[in-house]
Amino acid sequence: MNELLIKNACVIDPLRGINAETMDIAIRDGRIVEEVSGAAEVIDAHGALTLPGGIDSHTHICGTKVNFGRYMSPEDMRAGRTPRRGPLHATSGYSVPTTYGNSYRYSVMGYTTLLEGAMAPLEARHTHEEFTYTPLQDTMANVLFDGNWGVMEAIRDGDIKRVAAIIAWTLRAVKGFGVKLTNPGGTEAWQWGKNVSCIRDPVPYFEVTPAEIIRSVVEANELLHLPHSVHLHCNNLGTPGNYTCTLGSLGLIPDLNRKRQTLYATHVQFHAYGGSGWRDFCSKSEPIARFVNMRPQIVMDMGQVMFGKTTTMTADGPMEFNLYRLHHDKWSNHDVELETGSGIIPVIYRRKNLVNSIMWAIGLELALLTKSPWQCLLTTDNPNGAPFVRYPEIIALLMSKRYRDAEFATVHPDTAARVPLPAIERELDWYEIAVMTRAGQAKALGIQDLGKGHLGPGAEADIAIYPLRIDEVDPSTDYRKVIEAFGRTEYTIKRGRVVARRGECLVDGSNATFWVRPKVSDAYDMGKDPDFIEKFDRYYTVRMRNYPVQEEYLNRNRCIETEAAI
Amino acid sequence: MTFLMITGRTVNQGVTVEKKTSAAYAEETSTCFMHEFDMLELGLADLDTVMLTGVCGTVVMRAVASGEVEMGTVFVPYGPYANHIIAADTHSTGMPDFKSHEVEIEPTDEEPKSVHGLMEDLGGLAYDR
Amino acid sequence: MIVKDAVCPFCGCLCDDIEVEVEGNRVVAVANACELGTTKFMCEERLKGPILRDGDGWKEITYDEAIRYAADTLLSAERPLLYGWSGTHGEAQCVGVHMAELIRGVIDNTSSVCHGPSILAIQEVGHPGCTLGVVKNRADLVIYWGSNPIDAHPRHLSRYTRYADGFFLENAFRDRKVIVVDIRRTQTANIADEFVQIKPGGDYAVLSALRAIVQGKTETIPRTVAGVTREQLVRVANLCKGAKFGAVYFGVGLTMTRGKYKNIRNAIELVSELSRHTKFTISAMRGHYNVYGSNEVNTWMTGYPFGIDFSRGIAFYNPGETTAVDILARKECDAALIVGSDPAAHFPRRCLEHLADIPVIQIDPYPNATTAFCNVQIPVAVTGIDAVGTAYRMDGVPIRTRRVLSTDYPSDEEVLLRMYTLMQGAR
Amino acid sequence: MKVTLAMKPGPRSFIPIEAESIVPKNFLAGTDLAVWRGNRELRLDEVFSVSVEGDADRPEDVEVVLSGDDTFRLKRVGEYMDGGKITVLGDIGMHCGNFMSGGTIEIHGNADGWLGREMTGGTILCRGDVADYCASGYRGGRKGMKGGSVEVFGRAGDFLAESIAGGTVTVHGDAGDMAGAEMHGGTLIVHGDCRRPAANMKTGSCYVYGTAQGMLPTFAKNGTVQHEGRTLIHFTGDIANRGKGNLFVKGYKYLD
Repeated sequence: MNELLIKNACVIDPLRGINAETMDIAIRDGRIVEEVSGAAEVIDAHGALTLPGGIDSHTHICGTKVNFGRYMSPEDMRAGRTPRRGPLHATSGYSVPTTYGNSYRYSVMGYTTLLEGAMAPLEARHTHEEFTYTPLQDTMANVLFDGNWGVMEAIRDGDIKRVAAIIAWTLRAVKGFGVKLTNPGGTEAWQWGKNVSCIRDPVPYFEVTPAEIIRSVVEANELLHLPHSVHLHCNNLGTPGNYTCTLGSLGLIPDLNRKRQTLYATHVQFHAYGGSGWRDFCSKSEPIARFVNMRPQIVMDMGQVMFGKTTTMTADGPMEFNLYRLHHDKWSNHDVELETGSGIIPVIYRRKNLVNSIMWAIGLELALLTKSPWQCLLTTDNPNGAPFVRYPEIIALLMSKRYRDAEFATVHPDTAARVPLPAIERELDWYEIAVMTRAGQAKALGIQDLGKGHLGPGAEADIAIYPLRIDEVDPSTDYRKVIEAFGRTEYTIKRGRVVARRGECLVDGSNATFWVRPKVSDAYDMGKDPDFIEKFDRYYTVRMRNYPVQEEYLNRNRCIETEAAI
Repeated sequence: MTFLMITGRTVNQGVTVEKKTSAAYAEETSTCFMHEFDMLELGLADLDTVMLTGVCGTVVMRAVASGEVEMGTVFVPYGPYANHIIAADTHSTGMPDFKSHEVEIEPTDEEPKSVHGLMEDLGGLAYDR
Repeated sequence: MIVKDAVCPFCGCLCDDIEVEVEGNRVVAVANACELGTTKFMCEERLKGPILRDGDGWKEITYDEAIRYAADTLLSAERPLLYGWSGTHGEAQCVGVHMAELIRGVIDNTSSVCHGPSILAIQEVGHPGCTLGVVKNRADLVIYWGSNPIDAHPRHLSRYTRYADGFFLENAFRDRKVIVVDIRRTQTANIADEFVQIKPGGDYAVLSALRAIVQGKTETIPRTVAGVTREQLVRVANLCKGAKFGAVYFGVGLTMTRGKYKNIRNAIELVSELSRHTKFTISAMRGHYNVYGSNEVNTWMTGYPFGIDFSRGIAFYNPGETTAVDILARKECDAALIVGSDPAAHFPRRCLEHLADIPVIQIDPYPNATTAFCNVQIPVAVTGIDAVGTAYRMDGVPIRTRRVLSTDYPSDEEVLLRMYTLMQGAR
Repeated sequence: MKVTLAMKPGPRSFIPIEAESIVPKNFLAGTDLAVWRGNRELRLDEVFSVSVEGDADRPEDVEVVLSGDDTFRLKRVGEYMDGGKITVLGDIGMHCGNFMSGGTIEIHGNADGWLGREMTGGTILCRGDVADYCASGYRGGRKGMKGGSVEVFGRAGDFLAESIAGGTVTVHGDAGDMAGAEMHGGTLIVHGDCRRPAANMKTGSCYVYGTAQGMLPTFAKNGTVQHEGRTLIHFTGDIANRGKGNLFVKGYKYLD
């Protein structure tokens, strides 16, 4: 029996409505309990800010595309190199660090759970292998269905239950967690070198539109009673004027679920652009935020851009090609048969660049203009907008108008005419930050009942204690202290064990992988469906029996079973 | 005569590659495929032995006519024979010039060595001779 | 007993539709595999147990002794080289990386002498590629450049290209054009619709010329480029631009000739140029069944795909300096661990001369050329035959191999883990 | 101040010694420095006989003299050097003058690969030959040398001045294959012959006073120019890369 008692913690625990109460937290065998014995090890938090472990609900850290980002970027690897030390392995890389680099750096920032935003089913085994080497966080992966032939054919046939059945079979086979649509339809069109222009533009050959894909998959997702909603990367990422497409996509979504949103729209910053081209490019954060404020069924994440070098990587192959044509730097693309694709290019976001400056502003605006922090979560779409190590700066920007103004003074001078940011006075408080970095994520992912994102009895003892007293620090003025504190916990506790202390990781942990197995009736078991099997064997280059990810690949296996309505 | 030596995979090299000490592997990887005109010029018939001399040594192989190689080039399946005369310079890329090596070829009375023999020439000790 | 959907541990095609018939724990028949794969499944000439070089002879030793010897030798080295890895599964490769980190050695895999230059090129310009099934289902034009699949990847043509019908190609043989570019008229050239024969060393110039022609700058190009007429270059460029989906597969014919990675870079830049006109992809014909896996594992664990030097604790990468051939030829290592490859058969002689001078430990199921340079060889189970693990196909698709025979041999992973545990105890 | 580092004769070994600590400014604080032989850390005086004459307050006043038979094993000497002088009385190992921004390195013998990699300023003189990748960039990087000058009195290996973006590289002898590949700025001058110069160049100037072997077909000929008393043929390219660089050669030979 392992017991730990954290005393004098200043707790913000939004899922339980606790806002800055000083209390003790008792932990036994990795879970939070009402009380522990006198033999428990004691940590005195001395009133420091104590939050549930951070959760990143959209990041790219493991899998084929991420690894290709590393593979093609030895120059990136020259930054961030650390040697092996004690139980810790060597790390390399800045924007696309090694798995250990990701894990240690997230841990030092108090993050204990990560969702890989895009996993191609055919290559899922790779993602799971990398999860094993991401030792200090629990992990889960969204599975890409944007160009799935079976799904598109079922949609064309108007058979939503079959859509659900294919999703169910695939999630189970690849040990996936949620349903991801990246540029729905566009990734299939890209396998012909084409794209779809917006949600009404049909996919070549399959003759379904992105709108139909989004609507059908959302319905199927709810038929399967998945913990998470559909996770959507809208069409037309990164193009001027794309906000109308984004609004159109969000407008497709009914409110179908009482416990959580019906749609998670990711990295919306990249989808909130006005203008007819780069010359009149401008922010459209206001209409987007206004729209989301009226629709509880939508949750989004920021996709904040921060200035500096990074590597962009997404399943959105055509978008990356367009970026390549703008930047003329190196470009990788990887189409995956019958399923999806991906692209990668390195970028540098520059303050002196007007477009980049506007992008930087839009992410912040979305967070500040969205009334409920539960509806706009903090991300950079790591590493697309910036590497996640920039999160503390983003927190500080959201909490301090003064900091924003200071930064704004350094960006391209024409930015002010294109964005509403300078006029926004709002400063987020500690509670709202706690929502945007853990509680909101847990709720949006539907994992709060699994003990994630809160500190109530029964919860997993994933805890971040930051070296900061909120009664002593005014984030509006002391934003440097905020950055420092969120960059380096006093303690990061993972499943009841101290894994990081003052910037140093201490152990080589052992994580868990969450995945979902929807239980469907025999009639909807695609493993027994002759048509599905026949097409699989004809068009895939991997045998159907060799496709599913074996349980050997799941380190600590947390299967979530759902009762599907099919 | 001077030739450009190219090395590469062949089915037979692949089939015998896990049996490096077999006669079949030695036979395949000590074959020097040449254009028939070049062989005529050197007075060679199929399976005659030839001495190949590169910048860092010599090795004996058997010449075999092939329609796949151009005059002035020879093709040798990957293996210890070709490597016996290939220089280790990689031009700082990690990769030696496996496909562009100048060699002198002349007829010889010597027989090709065994793989074991080649390894022992370089300081090794054959295990299952 | 017939094991279905077995995974062939020979080449980078990693065919996973093999049927292996087993009787009395021996493979008696193999269906669906090519000659290379069949022979591998049927191969029975294994080393019986660990052996130790003892002066001018060999003696049999126990696994415990061999593993202890290996751990001690590598721990005392100032710059141990850990080389090979492509012939084993990912789980073992992971232990290898941890070991290199711990003992501060250099870890390199066989890609340094196959597609290492391709990786260097990708690191300069990226890589527009795709999985093999995308080509099978869509490509109406396939170009083999400096690769000879009939000899090296026999089923590539039947599973993915020349003879492989796909979703959008009901009759691939009729509807898909194949161009072969090579310096010699290989067997693959004989089944091509168009054969482009280049003078040795001329690939780079031909690729540059094609890039210019695709941009419409034909007038600058001389009448012949490396033995290829301008007319043929224009015809090839037009075939490419006119294709709905083109796929280039290149082999070591490009990576091993002068210029090395610059050839690949130029080929990738040609494909990027063509991508402005139509859909085009390019991919390497990877050799060993899991050489790509060794790149993947090394990359997620160290940040670099091959040639990683941990001498200073942090990972340093510089092919040409930190790659096996260079290190051996320059005598820059003082011990070597060889796993899942046979450098004595595939490295230039100068490298072997250094192997003869330093302690060498080899983990390999078979007696091979490198055995002659070993101080200790430890036999192991064969991944894909009697050991199970992860391998990455040439296009990055990971597949778990199947076990077809039972065995008493330990796997590479087990042997390496035992060595690693001893090393951890000592450090 | 003059620091003399005479390499001690040791057991015959070729394990490289990484000596990035050998930079003039480091000696302002004494000679208590470390170098690495493989994975072993050694004190400077375990490898060298160290002697110091005079003193100095700034790097510019420090000269480091390296001698001994094994100096070819020393890597990374002069890395990040920003002033002062390093004189190598024999050969020097790889990566000498990496990231150098100022000062002078003079090598009396030959230099191994990556001499002056990614340098931004200062001067390197090599009296002997240089191996591959002289004045180049790093793997995957976009820029090689950005400033300063490298002068080689002997020959140069392959990939000379790869990705050069600024500064001047002069080679008095022949250069190898792919000289000035990916050039996008700066000046490369080869007094002898070389192979496939300026492949894929974007901008910059490359002069070959001898013959360009294997001349690439994607350079457009613009007639002749007079340059320092020589008549050179002027090409523009590399058009395969939409380049607008200048390549001047005395003679050229296509691989046709």
